[in-house]
Amino acid sequence: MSKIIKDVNQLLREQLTDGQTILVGGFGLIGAPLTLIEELSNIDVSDLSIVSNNLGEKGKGLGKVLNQGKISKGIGSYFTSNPDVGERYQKGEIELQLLPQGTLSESIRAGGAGIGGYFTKTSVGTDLAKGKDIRVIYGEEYVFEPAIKGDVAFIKAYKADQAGNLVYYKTARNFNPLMATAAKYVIAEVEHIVEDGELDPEEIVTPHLFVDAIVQSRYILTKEGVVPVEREIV
Amino acid sequence: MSKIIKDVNQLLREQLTDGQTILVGGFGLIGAPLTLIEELSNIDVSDLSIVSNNLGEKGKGLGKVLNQGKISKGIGSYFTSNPDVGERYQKGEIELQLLPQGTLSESIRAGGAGIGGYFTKTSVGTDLAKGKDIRVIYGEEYVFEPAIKGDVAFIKAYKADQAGNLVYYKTARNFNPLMATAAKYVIAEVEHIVEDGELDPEEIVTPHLFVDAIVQSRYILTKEGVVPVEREIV
Amino acid sequence: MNVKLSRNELIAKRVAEELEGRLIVNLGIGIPTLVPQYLDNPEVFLHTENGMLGIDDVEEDNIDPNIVNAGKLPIAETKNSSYFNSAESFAMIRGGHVDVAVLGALQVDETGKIANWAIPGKNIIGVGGAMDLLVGAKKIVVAMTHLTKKNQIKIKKQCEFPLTSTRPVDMIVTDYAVFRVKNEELYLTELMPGVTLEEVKENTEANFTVQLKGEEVY
Amino acid sequence: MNVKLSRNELIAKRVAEELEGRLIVNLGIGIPTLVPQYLDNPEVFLHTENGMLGIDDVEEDNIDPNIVNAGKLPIAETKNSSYFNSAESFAMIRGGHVDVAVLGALQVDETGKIANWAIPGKNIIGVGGAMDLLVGAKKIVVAMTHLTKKNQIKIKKQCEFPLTSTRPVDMIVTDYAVFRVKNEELYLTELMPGVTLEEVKENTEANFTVQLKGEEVY
Repeated sequence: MSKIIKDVNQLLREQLTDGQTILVGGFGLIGAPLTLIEELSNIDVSDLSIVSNNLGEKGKGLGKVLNQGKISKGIGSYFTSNPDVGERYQKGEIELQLLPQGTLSESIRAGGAGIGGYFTKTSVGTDLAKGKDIRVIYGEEYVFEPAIKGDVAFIKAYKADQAGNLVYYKTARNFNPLMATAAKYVIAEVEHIVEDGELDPEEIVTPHLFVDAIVQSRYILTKEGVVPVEREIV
Repeated sequence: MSKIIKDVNQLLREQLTDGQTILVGGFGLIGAPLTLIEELSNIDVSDLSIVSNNLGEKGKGLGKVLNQGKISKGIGSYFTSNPDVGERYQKGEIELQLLPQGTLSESIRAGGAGIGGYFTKTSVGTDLAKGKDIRVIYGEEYVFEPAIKGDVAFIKAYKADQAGNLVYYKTARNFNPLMATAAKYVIAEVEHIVEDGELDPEEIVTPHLFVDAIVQSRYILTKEGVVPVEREIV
Repeated sequence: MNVKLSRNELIAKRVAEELEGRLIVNLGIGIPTLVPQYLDNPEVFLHTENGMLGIDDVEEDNIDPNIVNAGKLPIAETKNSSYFNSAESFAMIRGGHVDVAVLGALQVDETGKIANWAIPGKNIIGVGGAMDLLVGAKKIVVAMTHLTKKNQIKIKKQCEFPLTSTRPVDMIVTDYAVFRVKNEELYLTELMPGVTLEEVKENTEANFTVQLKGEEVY
Repeated sequence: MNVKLSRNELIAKRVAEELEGRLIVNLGIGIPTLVPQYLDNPEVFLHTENGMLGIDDVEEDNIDPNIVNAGKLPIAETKNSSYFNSAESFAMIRGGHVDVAVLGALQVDETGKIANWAIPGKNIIGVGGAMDLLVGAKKIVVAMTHLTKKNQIKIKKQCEFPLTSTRPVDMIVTDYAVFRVKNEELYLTELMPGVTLEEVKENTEANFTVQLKGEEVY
């Protein structure tokens, strides 16, 4: 049974339901699963909680989905990159959970690793630690952070083999390998699909046991911005 | 200033003092820093706490150092591999802290990652959780485990470049990349030292910021067991 | 070829038959390591907790001392293998990314909980990955002989040996029978070839419900 | 070439001079991104929290949109660069593996604590990696203009803006002066070219000890 799915729209209609939590990779548009996000904008779904460093940029990436009113909660570290988020937040149209970027990434890793929660020094004594549990470990104060998990993860990788092993490209790696571990159903959007044996076992970043479905990228980030590409699936 | 050190004996005499905690990579002899361990047996040091999955095998690897009486405490998951450990434990000559292998590895990762401690489901309700804090997270019981850190780490990698970036070989990777993050002073023993630029930035497993010193392997695990090798340092 | 299987082989073969569909499977040491030779499902991917996914048997000539399983036995790569560190490996296990763990056991109690890491009176100095597998794998299959070498009963009302986890296993395959565990109760669902129900009852201390084929009640 | 440096460039140049020996350095957005052009120490390795160690400036023609720093500006690889995921990157930061973080700040209080992530009255919707760097980097250098664009004082007795951390920074470099922080007290150790002590005093609300060269008292 191949993990490679051609009909992305149908895949999302099958996997997504109102009220789900979706993990979305990327640091701004870099390493964002642009094809999956674009298809999300074509799907009738609402009340989504999105875990992602940002909610895209104004009208771009997750910013487009945001403007459709499909996102009721954002969990991230830097929503500032999209002014529409602030506007909706002001109007009470979206709930936001702001986490330091290290805490966001660590909590997702914990979610994928069967860790219930952990203690970090980050944010101790600041407004972002308000209401959170503090514990002294070896004489230092730490704040408790619970793990984050998703129903579905949208991730972007560079190459996948037939089994679903993934490698990434440069700083487009960012949150993607973490999110690939932390959702019940993981969809990887990739630029290249290769035969088994073409990826070096030593350089595989995401082993295939984390990946449920693979789709071919149809939108790529270039110097000129996001552009559509047409490529045949192997 | 090069990180490549030729005089291993002198390096260990400079870095080691009585009572330190040393992290030692390897799963049994596989991926163990055999040269550093051998040199440890030549150094006058005592009362060491060793964090390692095993304490070697009978008379081999850390087993040799154990028999010299230099180790006062072992923190690991499977001491059974060396019958001498059980014998010393029985006589009260060594203190042991037994952790599930996943907890051992996660605690070392936490130590290197600035995490004070974390909650795992592993060992809840068993003898190994006795006396440990339990916390209910999202309705499930977890046990608190504190991070583990070392004064010095002895790790084994396959290749290092001049900057100290490391790649590993097959299942000899195991605990080594974790331990490389969790000690104040990290010594990597490697089979090959290459020029900068020879390692692919995408396949580097341990970035150089974790590594303080690099030494050339003089003992290698082969099908015939541990054998000495003579190789020139680049 | 019609070679008579040993008790251990019989158990391993029955476990192999259970592994259907696409599965990530972790095999413990002992009888579980015999399972692969009876597997003909190409969608079973073997995981070993020392840091490898995708494992094959190795030919004597190709042994590499640095490619081993958790029992430190030499193994080989497959076409889609990958390597990872110990923390990542146990993240896979604890995080629920391993579908089936096949483990040996010293004792099983009548709620399906197992003891497989320590014997009272002996030094308790080794646990390895047993506890992580018990809490993390989606399904746990125990593969063990029904009796000890000294013919002592292993499936007991309560374990005398320390438990590995509070989580009951899902299935127990012995050389006498197959049990399924549901809601912390044991169901005898199969007898191994040539074994009678009476023999199973005589050699099992735990209570169990007989539910052999054709007797489905739930 | 004797080009007159802008205020920001002057600050960046002074910070660059501070980076001696083998160092892993993380640069925040704003003035800190100007630091590399004044660096001629080959043992400074730049770390960016979106997942890269070993960063160089990029030529216009070689821009790759998938190689960027934390400010999403294009950068280039060096000969010993490596890539890693966001959790690994912040593990490096929190775990104490980054030697120096050079950060901008909105305000600094007289104990050396900074506010650099949020302004009251505005939506507090972005923090990024600021808090992680504050708790994790071995040394924190603030690189900022002494006054706001509206000539408001930034080095105050207390920050009105929310603090980024309870940990004081180690050094503050502005276009007026250099301060060192010891035991939660500010020491003025250098005046920038053409700036008088009087001007610093007029434009600084926080108490500080004057300790210009030749006046070492501790």
